[in-house]
Parts: sequence; C-alpha cells; structure tokens
Amino acid sequence: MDGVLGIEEYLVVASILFCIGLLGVILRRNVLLILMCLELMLNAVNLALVAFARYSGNMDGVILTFFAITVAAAEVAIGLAILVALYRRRKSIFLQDLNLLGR
Amino acid sequence: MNDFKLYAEANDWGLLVPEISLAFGALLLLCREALRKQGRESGGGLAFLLQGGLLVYFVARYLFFDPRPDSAGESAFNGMIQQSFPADVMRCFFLGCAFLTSLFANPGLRERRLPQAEFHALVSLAAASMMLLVQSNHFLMLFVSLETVAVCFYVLVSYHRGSPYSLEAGLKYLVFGALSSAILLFGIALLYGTAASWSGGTAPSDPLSFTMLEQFVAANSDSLAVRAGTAFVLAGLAFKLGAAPFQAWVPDVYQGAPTAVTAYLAVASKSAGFVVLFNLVTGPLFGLREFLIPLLSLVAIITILFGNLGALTQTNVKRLMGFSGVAHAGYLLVGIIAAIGMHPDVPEKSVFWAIVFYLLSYSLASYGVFGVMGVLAPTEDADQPRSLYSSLAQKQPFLAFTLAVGLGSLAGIPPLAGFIGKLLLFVVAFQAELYGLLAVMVMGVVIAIYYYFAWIRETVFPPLPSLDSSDKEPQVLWSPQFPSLLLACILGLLTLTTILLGFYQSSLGQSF
Amino acid sequence: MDVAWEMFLLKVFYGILALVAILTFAAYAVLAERKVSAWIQGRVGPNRTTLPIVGDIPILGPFLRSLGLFQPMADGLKFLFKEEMCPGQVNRFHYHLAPILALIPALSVLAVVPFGQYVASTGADPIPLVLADLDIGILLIFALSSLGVYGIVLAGWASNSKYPFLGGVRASAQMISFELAMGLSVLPVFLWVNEPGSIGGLNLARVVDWQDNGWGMIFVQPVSALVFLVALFAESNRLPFDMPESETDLVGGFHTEYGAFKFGLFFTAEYAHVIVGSAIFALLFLGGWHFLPGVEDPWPIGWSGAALSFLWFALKTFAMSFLFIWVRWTLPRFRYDQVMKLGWGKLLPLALGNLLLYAVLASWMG
Amino acid sequence: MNEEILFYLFSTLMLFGGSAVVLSRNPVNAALYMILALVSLAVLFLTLDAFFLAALQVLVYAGAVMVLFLFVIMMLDVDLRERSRPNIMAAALGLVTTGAVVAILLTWVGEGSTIRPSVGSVPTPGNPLAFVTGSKAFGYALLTKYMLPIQVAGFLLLVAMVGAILLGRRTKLKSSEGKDGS
Repeated sequence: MDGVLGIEEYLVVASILFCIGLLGVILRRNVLLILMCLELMLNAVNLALVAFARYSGNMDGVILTFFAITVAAAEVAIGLAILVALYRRRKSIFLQDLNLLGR
Repeated sequence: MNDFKLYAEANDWGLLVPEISLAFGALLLLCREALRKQGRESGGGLAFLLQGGLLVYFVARYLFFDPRPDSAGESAFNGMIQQSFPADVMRCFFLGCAFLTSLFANPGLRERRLPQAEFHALVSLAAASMMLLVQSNHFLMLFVSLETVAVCFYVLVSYHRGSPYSLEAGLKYLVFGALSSAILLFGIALLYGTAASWSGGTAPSDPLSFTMLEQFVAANSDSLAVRAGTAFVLAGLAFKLGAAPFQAWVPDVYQGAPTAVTAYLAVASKSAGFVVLFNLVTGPLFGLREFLIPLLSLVAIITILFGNLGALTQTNVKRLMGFSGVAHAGYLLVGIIAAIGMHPDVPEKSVFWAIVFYLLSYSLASYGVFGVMGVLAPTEDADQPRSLYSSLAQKQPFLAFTLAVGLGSLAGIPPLAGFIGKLLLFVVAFQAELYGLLAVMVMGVVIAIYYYFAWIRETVFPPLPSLDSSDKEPQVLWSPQFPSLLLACILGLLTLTTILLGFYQSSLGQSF
Repeated sequence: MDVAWEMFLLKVFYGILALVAILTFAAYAVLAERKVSAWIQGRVGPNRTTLPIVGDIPILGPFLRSLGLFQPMADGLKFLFKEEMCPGQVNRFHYHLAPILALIPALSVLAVVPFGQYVASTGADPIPLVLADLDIGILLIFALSSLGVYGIVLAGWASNSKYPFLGGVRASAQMISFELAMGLSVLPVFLWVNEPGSIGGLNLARVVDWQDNGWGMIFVQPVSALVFLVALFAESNRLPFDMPESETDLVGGFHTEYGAFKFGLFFTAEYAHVIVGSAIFALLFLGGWHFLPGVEDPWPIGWSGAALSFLWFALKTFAMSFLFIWVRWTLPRFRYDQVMKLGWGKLLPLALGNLLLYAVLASWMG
Repeated sequence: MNEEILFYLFSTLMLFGGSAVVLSRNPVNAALYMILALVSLAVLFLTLDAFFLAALQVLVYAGAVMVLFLFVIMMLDVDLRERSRPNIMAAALGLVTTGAVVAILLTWVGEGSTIRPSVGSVPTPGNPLAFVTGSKAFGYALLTKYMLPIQVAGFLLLVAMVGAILLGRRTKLKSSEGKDGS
C-alpha cells in the first residue's frame, strides 16, 4: 500500500460521526430518532475499530465489530418493540410525553 | 492450521456447567411453552426447581468438594474467561438472585396473566450471562455478556406490557443502556487501538485481553488516549452500577419496572457491574491508579450525594429505593477506590471481602424489602406511595417486621448485617486513607437513616386520624394479604439471615 | 496508459455491456410474460407491432411480427413519451426518488454475478467471467438485493394514499420475513462447497466450479433449492407472493400512483429482479454454465468457448425465468397472513432443519 | 489513488447523512439519510479491506434494521414531526462534550500510523488472527477462539427475539378494553 491514506483520516471521520450521533441523542425528542442516533454512534465506533484493526494488522477489532453489529441489531429490535407497545398505550413517541414516572 | 486446533481445544465447556445448564433450562422452558396446549397455564415450578437445584449443587460443590479459595485463577477459553474463587462466589450469588427473583415475581405474573415461562427463561439467561460477565477476562467477552445482560433487562423491565409505567421504564432503560454501551465500545476501541499499534515494546498479540492490556497500560499510563479510553469504559460501566454520570435512569426505571425485576436490577445487575469494575481496576487498568483515584472519587461523591439527597423528598417508596440504590452504589465505589489506592499492607482480598459482604447484606435486605413491596403492591405496582404502608404493623405484623429489618439493614442499624457491611467498607476506606470520602459516606449514611426511618415509622404508627372522615376507613380498597407459604418462608429466611449475619460474619470471612 | 487504467476501462465496458444486456433481457422478459400468459390462456398475445423496414422483409418480417418481437420497443417508447404526471397529494421528493431506488440495487447486483467462463489456451484454470470476482459474492448479492425493498416502501409511503401505503408496509414485512429463510437456505450449499482443502469463500464462481461434473447442486441439496426458490419468488414480489401490488385488493399496490417513465422503472426493476434471481438460482443449483449431467463441458478453448458457455448459462436462466412466468399464470395468490405464516412457520424451520442436517452430515463425513 | 477518492467521497456522504439524521424533522427523511450514512460506511469498510464486514453492514443495517425502522415509522403513521425546539442548554452541553471527544481523539491521532501492513487473503497457520481480507478468517476465528462469545451472542439474539415477540404481541390484559382476541 502506498500509505497516503493514514489512520488519522479514518479516526477523524469516526469521531466526528460519533459526536454527531451523541448530539442527536441529546438534542432530539423523538425516540425513534434517538434510536437512530444511537446506531450512528455504534457505527462510528465500528469504523474506528476496523481502522485500528487494519492499521495494526490484528483481526480482533474486526471480530469485535461483528459482535457490535449483532448487539446493535438486537437492541434496535427490542427498542422498537417497546416503542410500539408504548405507542399503543400513550399515543406518543416523544420524550416530553413520556413523563408518567416520577410525578 | 495448527493454531486453530489449539484454539479449538482450549474450549473446555466443562468449566461452565452452571451457565450452560441455566441456558439450556431456559431453552427447555421456552420449548415447553411453545409446545404447550392452549389454555393450560404453565407455572414457574420448573424454573424454581432448576434455579434452586443449581444453586444447591453449586454451593455444595464449592463448600464440600472443590473449595479453591487460594487458587490464583485459571484462564480458560483462550483467555476469554478466568475462573477464580471470588468469581465462583459471585456465580452462586447470581444464582440465588435469579431464584429469588423468579419466586417473587411469580404471583404478580399469575395475577396479571402475563406469560410466566418466558419470564423465568429471561431471568435464567440474565443470570447465566452475569455469571459469564464476572468471569470475563477479555473485552470482547465483557462486551458481549454485558449486552446480553442488558438486553435481558430491557425486556424484563418492560415486562408488564399492559402498563405504560413499565413500558416507559423499559424505554428509558434501553435508551440509556444503548448510549452507555456505545460509550463503552468507544472506550474499548480506544484501548484496543492504542494497544494494538503500540510501537514501544512488543505489541500484545491479543490487545483485548485483560492480561495483555495490563502490561500495556502499566507502560503507557500517561498516554492521553489510554486515559480517555479508560474513562469511556468506566462511564459505560457506570450505567450498570447506577453511578454518576449515568445515574439519571435509576429512579424512573426502579419505579416503573415490575417489583421483582427492580430487585433483580438493584442487586444482581449492580453487583455484576461492581465485580467487573473491581476486576478491571485491579487488573488491566491498575497502572492508571493515579488517574483513577481522583476520577472515581469524584464519581463516588456525586453518586452518594445524588442518591441520598434525592431520596429525602421521595414519597413513592419504589422511587425511594431507586435513589437509595444510587447511594449504595456510591458507598460501594468507595470500596473500589480503596481497592486501588489501598495501603500496601492491606491485602486485596480483604477489600474484595468487604465489597462482597456489603453486596450480600444489601441483597438480603433489598430482597426482603422488595419482597414485601411485591406482596403489598396494588394493581399498578409502580404507584406505591408511602401512605400505602401506614399501620402495616397492625395489619400484617410479619410483613412489617420483615420490612423493618430490611430497611434497618439498608440504613445500617447496628445489630443487622447492613451495619457490618458498612463497617467493613469504612475500615478498608480508613486503611486506604480516604478520609474525605469517609466523611461524605458518613454524611450519606446519616441522611439515609432519616428517610428509611420515616418509612418504618409509617408502618408502625397509625396515620393521624383525619378530621372530616370519622367513620370512613382511609384505605377501604386495600387490604394487605398474607403471602403464600413458600414466599413467607423465604422472606423469613432472608430476615433471619440478615439478623444472624450481623452477629456471625467472621466465620464467613475466614473462608476468603 | 498503464495496465490498471486499461483494466478499469475494460471493467467499465463490461459494466455497460451487462447493463444493456440486462435491460434488453428485462424488456423481452415482459414480452415473454405476455406471450406465455397468452399461451397458457389460449390466446395469441402481442402480434401487431412492427418496424418500418425490418417488418417489410417478405417472410421474416411477418414472422417476427407474429412473435411480437417489436413489442418491447413500442412499450419502451410509450414509457418514454407518456406525459409525466405527478399527483397532487404526494410527497414530491420521495415520490421521485422511489423508482430510482428500486432500480439501482436490481442492476448493481450484476457486478458479482458470473455469467460464463474463459479457458485460456495454456491449459490454466478456467477464469469466470464476472465484473468483480469477490470473495463475498453471495453475501453482497443478498445485501444489495435487500436494498431493493426501499424503493417499494418509499413509493408506498410517498404516494400518500391508502392502497400504496398498505403495499409498502406489506413489502417491508415480507422482505424481512423471507430474507432469513433465503440466507439460511444457501448456507448448506456453501457448507458443501467449502470442504476442507478448497479455496472456499462465498464466491458464486466457486459454487459453479464445484458443479463442474454437470450435476447441479439441486441433486445434492433439494431442500435448499426448494426453500431458496420459494424465498426468491417472495423476495422479487412475484405471484403467488405479490402482496405489495396485488391488484385485486390493493388496486396496483405500491405503484398505483405511478405512471409513465417512473412506472417503467419499477417495471424494469421487477423483471431485472426476475432475471437476476433466475441467474443466481441457475448458478447455485443448476450447475451454471456447465453442460448436462455427467457430460464433459464441450466448450472449446478461447473466446468462442466463453461465448458458448455464456449462451448455455443464459439458456438455463431463461428456463428459470419461464418458470417464474409459468407459476405466475398458474397459481392463485396467497392471503397476506398465509404468506407470513409460510415464511416464519414453514420455510424458516425447514431451512434451519436442512442446515442442521447438512452440518451434521458434513461433520460426520469429516 | 482510487482508495483516496473513495474515502473522501464516501466519508463526506456519511457525515452528511449523519448530520441530516440529526437535523431532519421528518422521520422518513431521517431514515433515508441514515441508510445513506450506513451504506457509505460500508464503502469505507471496503477501503479498509474489510469486505465481509462491508457486506454484513449493508445486509444487517440497511437490509434489516432500517427496514424495521421504516416499518415502525409507517405503522405509527401519525404526525411524527417534532413540535418543540431542542433546548439550548442541552445543545451547549452536547457541543462541549463532543468538542472534548474530538479534541482527545485528534491529540491521539498525532501518534497514528500511516502505514498499512500488507495482508493476505486467507489466514496463515503461523498467525491465525492476523488481519486478512477473506471471509474465511471470520469463520476460523469465530468458531475457535471466539466460540464462547458467539454462543453468548446467539443467546442474546434469542433473548431479543423472545422479547420482541412478547412485547409486540397484542395484549390480552384485564386493563385493555373489552376482550380483543388474537
């Protein structure tokens, strides 16, 4: 490889994506979008892991990414199931309407 | 491909008999449920039998056949897990928690006509993955088993799917959990990346393994990336512990979750988090002690203050237990800090013993309290004002006594187990010369006595007679029922153990 | 010009060629659909369209006309020159995006589908003719074709109208349900192909190489073939699984609100799916470009052999496409809940059991 | 050369998609941008020679997870647009946190390497867990060294499945109005 493209580029992109996801989680009020932003964060980490693995020639990071994808899919499935069940009761998926607890 | 053969041969499944049998038990429960005839209720009997049997088997095995308190810990599954005596103790502990949870939850499930087999299967699977979690010696294993625990709990918390409280709690738990797992993964990625591309010295061949990371971290303790990675990993774990900065979910989720699940969450999940944290800070991250002590101290102080001050104003007892759970996490964090920063002549074992004893007393008392709460719960068990318990001592003296002992132990009243637990933590913190933290802890305990006693007082003394309702009972709709015999026996046993442990704890400690 | 650049140009050329070929095939698949349906129903089918000059050739012209061979051109012109309409209630951006999203994955799958082999005169191993000879071939096909559902879902949603919406929802549920069975059904195939000592991987060309004695994989793994075929029907939304567009209960399903060129894109995408799906089935289970069972490949060395192998493979693909059409005009449509039950209750356990069986077999055989 | 073009093109696309997810008011748009970001990420995986993961990324995320999202968005077919503006305090907090994260990473990045070790396509006996481009390495690693985690992950998926079925089932509870079957 010519080595023009360094690991920095990948890490910068990954960290920016991570921050975008985090901002989304903090700013958005729609739970669906929050779940999406959480996925963005996990994906950013995945990119960083694969970049680390590629540049150090070690497979473990890629394997960890594989597991991270699995976990993310499971989390989304459960999250959406809860969301739908909650929507049937409350008719809203906005954080400000999820206020039964703590009153 | 000889190395692959070596890898494959290192998988010794015999070491994980309890976990495997729990998992297969869960599968059995699910299969039986799937093949069940329509209309026939399936009870939790099989689950109790399975979990209780395993517990007995496991305890007996370690008490009589294979006691290995002094073994240094055996690495298995290519370094994925490490078995040691402390981990074995925790495995028994989780089995016990699973058994109690299944037992306590069953009446509520039956009453609400919720599927029972799935609940017990999930509880068993959560226990199995927590057992793996405390043994994990590799970040990949840690991540996977941590997430399995988390996913089990997402479902369990929102298990009362007819109740918006439970679902809302589940959703909040999930959002916080997913956020913390992303942060945890980010931390792992940073540690992995720096370790894998370490240029000084030989890069570890398996940069995710705790053992290999230990050397790397010790040599690079001033690297910013390592510190950032560590901080992220700890932040991710803080979610499990219910410690700052991820403590905000605790009161809501504790309140909304089904009561038995709240107990499980409060005791087992938190203990798993603490054991993992202990393993991490005394293992791979030990090289960062100068960095970890101030960081964790800050976290502990915020956690203790948040929990205790928040609990002061609560009138809903489930929320109160949530806040106080945060406070207990703070005390335990002090123990963790003592483990890192202890004086050289304090053995590490004694710190671990203090933490385990605290967890034990906390779990006994919590299960007692939550057990009573589960028995007394109205149809919507998220909605438990303190007034619900007024003059319980007159109506159900047994339950009131159990509750009082549990709360007293949580508060740390002298003859009870909780007092000894706090005392042991104080001692190790003192030995580690953490005077500032000690002061905060003492302050927290004093505050805690206030709110726990407000609750006990409510149960003992009848409410003030209201002026306008002379002949009308205030709680006409609610009359406490005596629990089933089995449940009563278990509650009595918990109470008895709490009292006895207050007197005879030293013989237990010697086995360490 | 260096070699890399030349290779790049060659690939681009191949790519354009493949696109043209698949679009032509798709157009003629429509004709085949009409002709076969007519034949099944005892009609004649399209036989009027003609071209000015070719159609005037004495005997050949009328013959071609009666075959309807000029019909696709007329259809294409119609799609191109019809008035572009955009209903008022739609979500404009997504409405226009949907047909494009439907067509792109259907075409991009082509990149990893091998379509013949080239045997060099030096006696070296045959080289598969494929745009991208990737290790992950089948996985990429699944990945790309799973993107195809977005076009349908988006069309259904953007139309802002009841029936298309139902079609879109159905499409997404159906897609998820059958993808699992589909993925599981090909696993035994790759389990078989990746026997110890082989190069292995998930490459489609490897599967074809494995079948070089001419006996297709379908004889080794009939259950896999069956599950894959059923899932293929469902994934390409063909009858009896055309829930997203079933015209009797949803008017036109997801494309009710579409007309002219945008409808043409959907139409092409559907037939491209059919053809690519047939090709993949032929590759996986019917021996690809290898000749009849037990017969040595008669293809000569060099490019003529490559062309012949391609033609033989195309023949198999057309036969499969014929099966698609035949089934469509023969079987009634399932009810929606039956489709879901079939996917989760029948195909998935079948595929799982099949995988287990072959895994046990493989470990038993060493 | 090609790699660089791919990298810059698709990382731009990915970051654009990600920001659009955060900023878009319509969930369907957000889901589409999300798909854009995920597919671009798959291309970035390709530039890192992780072909198997790239395919997996598209298959799992774009093929299943986002379809699920779209399905739910459509099923809850209501006005899902956000009504309230995000509050400024949260935004400030977020900016500070994210700024810190970027700063930390950028500092570390100064030490980063630019040289990729050359890799083969199949695992070698000597170093079985070295990075290789082929998908076979995954099989070997997962079924030998990572056998235990893969089993646990299997149970994780089982739990997710059981949970989704449990929670998604129409409730037959006392609290629900009337007696609704199925």
